[in-house]
Amino acid sequence: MKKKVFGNATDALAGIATDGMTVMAGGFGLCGMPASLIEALRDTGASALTCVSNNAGTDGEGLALLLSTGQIRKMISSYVGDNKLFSDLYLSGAIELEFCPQGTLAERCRAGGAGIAGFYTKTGVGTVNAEGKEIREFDGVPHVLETGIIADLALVKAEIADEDGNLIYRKTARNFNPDMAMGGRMTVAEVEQIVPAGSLDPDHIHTPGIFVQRVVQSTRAKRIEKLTERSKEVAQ
Amino acid sequence: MKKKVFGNATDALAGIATDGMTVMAGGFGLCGMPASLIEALRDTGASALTCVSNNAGTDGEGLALLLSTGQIRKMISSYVGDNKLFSDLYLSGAIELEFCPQGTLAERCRAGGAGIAGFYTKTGVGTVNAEGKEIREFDGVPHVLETGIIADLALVKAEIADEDGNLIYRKTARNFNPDMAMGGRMTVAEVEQIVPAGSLDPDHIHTPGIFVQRVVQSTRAKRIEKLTERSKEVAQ
Amino acid sequence: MSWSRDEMAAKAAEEIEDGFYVNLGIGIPTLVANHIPADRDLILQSENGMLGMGPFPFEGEADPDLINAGKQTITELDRTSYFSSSTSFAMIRGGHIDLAILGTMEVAQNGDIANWMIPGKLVKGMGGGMDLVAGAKRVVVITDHVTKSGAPKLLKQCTLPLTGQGVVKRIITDLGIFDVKGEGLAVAEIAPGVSREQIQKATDAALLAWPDKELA
Amino acid sequence: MSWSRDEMAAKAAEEIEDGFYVNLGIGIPTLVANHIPADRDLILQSENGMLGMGPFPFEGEADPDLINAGKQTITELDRTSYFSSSTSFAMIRGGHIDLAILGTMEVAQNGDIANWMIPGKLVKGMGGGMDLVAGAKRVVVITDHVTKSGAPKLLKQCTLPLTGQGVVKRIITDLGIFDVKGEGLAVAEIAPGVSREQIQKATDAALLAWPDKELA
Repeated sequence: MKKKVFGNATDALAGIATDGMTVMAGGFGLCGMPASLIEALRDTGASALTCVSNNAGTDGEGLALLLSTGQIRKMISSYVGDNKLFSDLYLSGAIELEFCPQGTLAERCRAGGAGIAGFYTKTGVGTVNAEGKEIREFDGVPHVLETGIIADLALVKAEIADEDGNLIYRKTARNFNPDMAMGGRMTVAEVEQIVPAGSLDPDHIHTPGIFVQRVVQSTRAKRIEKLTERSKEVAQ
Repeated sequence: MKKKVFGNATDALAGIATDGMTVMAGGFGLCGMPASLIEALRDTGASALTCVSNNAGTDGEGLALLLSTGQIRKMISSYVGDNKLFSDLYLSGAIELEFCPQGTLAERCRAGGAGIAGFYTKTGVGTVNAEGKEIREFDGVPHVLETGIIADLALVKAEIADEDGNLIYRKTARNFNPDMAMGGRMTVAEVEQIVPAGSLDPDHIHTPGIFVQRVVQSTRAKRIEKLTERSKEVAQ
Repeated sequence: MSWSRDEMAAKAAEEIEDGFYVNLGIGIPTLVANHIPADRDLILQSENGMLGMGPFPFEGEADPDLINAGKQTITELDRTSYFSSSTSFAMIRGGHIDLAILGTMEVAQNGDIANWMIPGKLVKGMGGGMDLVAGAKRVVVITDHVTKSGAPKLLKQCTLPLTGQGVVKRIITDLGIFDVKGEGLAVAEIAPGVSREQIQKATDAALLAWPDKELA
Repeated sequence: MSWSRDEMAAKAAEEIEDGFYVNLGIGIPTLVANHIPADRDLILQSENGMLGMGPFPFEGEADPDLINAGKQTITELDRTSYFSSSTSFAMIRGGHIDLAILGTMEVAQNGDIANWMIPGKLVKGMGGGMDLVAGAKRVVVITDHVTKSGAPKLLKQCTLPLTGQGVVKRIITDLGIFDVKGEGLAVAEIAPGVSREQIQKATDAALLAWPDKELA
């Protein structure tokens, strides 16, 4: 069997990072974000990237690594707050930004991976997001045409992978990762744990291995973006 | 909490079966087919139904129950072989048939449930399936516009449900069931086992309870359509 | 005397029927969860991929893999399920969410809502807002009746870029409750001690009807 | 002498590269799985919702929840995963299946394929055939070179309703291997003992090129 498991993130990206390519990166903020792979992508030096990701990283974390080196030419995101570096780059004109509603973004990634070239949604009708796009009525209700996105490279984060690239996610760290695993022509998964083939219950697999070309052990610890807790004393 | 679990299939369909409605029925042949609910739907007497299902049942099983009573006006299916009753009805003009490629059918059910009114696919371009439908090029490749289907009632089969309607399927009995659970305005699930809320690992749930309005215990045994085996002696 | 934020949230909580699947926006809407009547049960959706959202974790028990749409750490319940972003928005866009309760910058008498950007100011993005207002079965807005500088937020027409067109059904403010009627708003309830004149002065939108019974 | 069905299947098996995800149609294509070279590994997809399809079950071990796209009982392997129909066809339509090997009634020199209906005869349906031919990265057809009545199946133009347009890349018959070149077929290989004349007589499609080396 063709080996999918790579020794480290640098090897996992060897030969597949090129200037000008489109890269999807999973995660909702820092949750379920492929931090080791983003770091390795920075180290490839690939530039003029179009990055498809719900967020643009936080200061010093995630895609901010690629923003600080100027490797990103364009972002396609639903929310880029929480990130001063991005703001500065955007306001100075150093980076292009395409806003995309969060659900439309997820659906566009899935659609690209599913061979759906375009789809009609009510989301964004009558807003700037529909400007320049076709509007068509279905049952009298206007819908806007959105297109599927296919990425040259998708970087995703999962909890467990087996040697065949089957993935299982954990809790809300799943988010965009299954959709982007589908949307990438080449998908590389970073995981907490790699297990032998046959270790996973085939009914529990979230992303079948056909969508995953390479797998690597994560080396960066999970981080919490906004720690919000309640006191045990108050609650009891 | 609003109770989703019903005592039997008849009660589970009480008040929601009406003449002329569109009904989705999960299953691939007899595998993962909601047999108890189809039987109960027959007993409601609801007529002039449009049935969306990959197949039309086999002789005496599944939707054939509704065919034999003349309750189905139209089928939307990808494959209606293996069913002499359907052939007879179709050839006599007693029933209308809309063929839909299997993948397009699954996607149309999911799309209806996901608020996607239409989508473009390469499947069927240049065939009778594209006749009368819009063709549009994306990156120079012609695609055909297909529409989402929303059913008044979706009947699905799962292995396990919890009291909140969260569903887990088993092996290839999953097939169209998750897509149709989404596509129904009212979805009723028939299951082998009903467990208390909190019994299921939230990462293992295939269909979240939001897509399932009613749940009932299955009372018909799983059946094998084409038993195909090999001899242990020959293999060893 | 007008309604406090908690009183506004309690009014919004009355919208919730037993068994409703509900998405709550950030800000005042998050308070709604504290005011659910005891005889009703609701399931909170978090659009980053969770149904059955629980409260914040106890100190020291936060899980980096378990956050809400505001990126705050939260907990799961015995009814929780997790799913992908595309499935989450399939729920939203497909009309499976019974109710979305959101804050806003502006709302118009025809149900238009503008709550994601102010031209000239730094834009953070619409997140899932456009999907929610377009997809939820019912969209209710909770907002202060006027801006910090005293300008009306309930308008004839939105001035800011829209999040959605004709999507809001009801508006709950510190001064009252307003139903969108296309050509204007019908006042469904007035907060105690608030006068018609006070509402009229603070509202740009046309007011078409007043409640039969006014609390005073 | 021409190729047997098993020899045709063995020729098709040479198409398979290590690690390929492959969908095999019913009929001769199912034989391909028996001829995979030992140094190569393939993962079989069954479009009803399974990757990593195993052999038929032993007597008495069939599971009603575990069938292939032909509705036959099968088994799982240690690499198996299950998924919904929409996800299964996302794989197919999205170009994630490396190779589909299918039977056919007719195939044309431009890659058109017709294998789902004969007008006037009872139509069973296209099943997943239209999705497979439109979506798989490479579509290879295995078929007898002529019909039972001796009519050519490799045509200038299909006469039956199409399953897909311009989708077939290679055709493997009992007489040889043919590559679709748009304006005609290039003969890539001739079965042992088969003459050019025999192929020409049995073929309606234009034959543009012949192999440098012919097996005799």
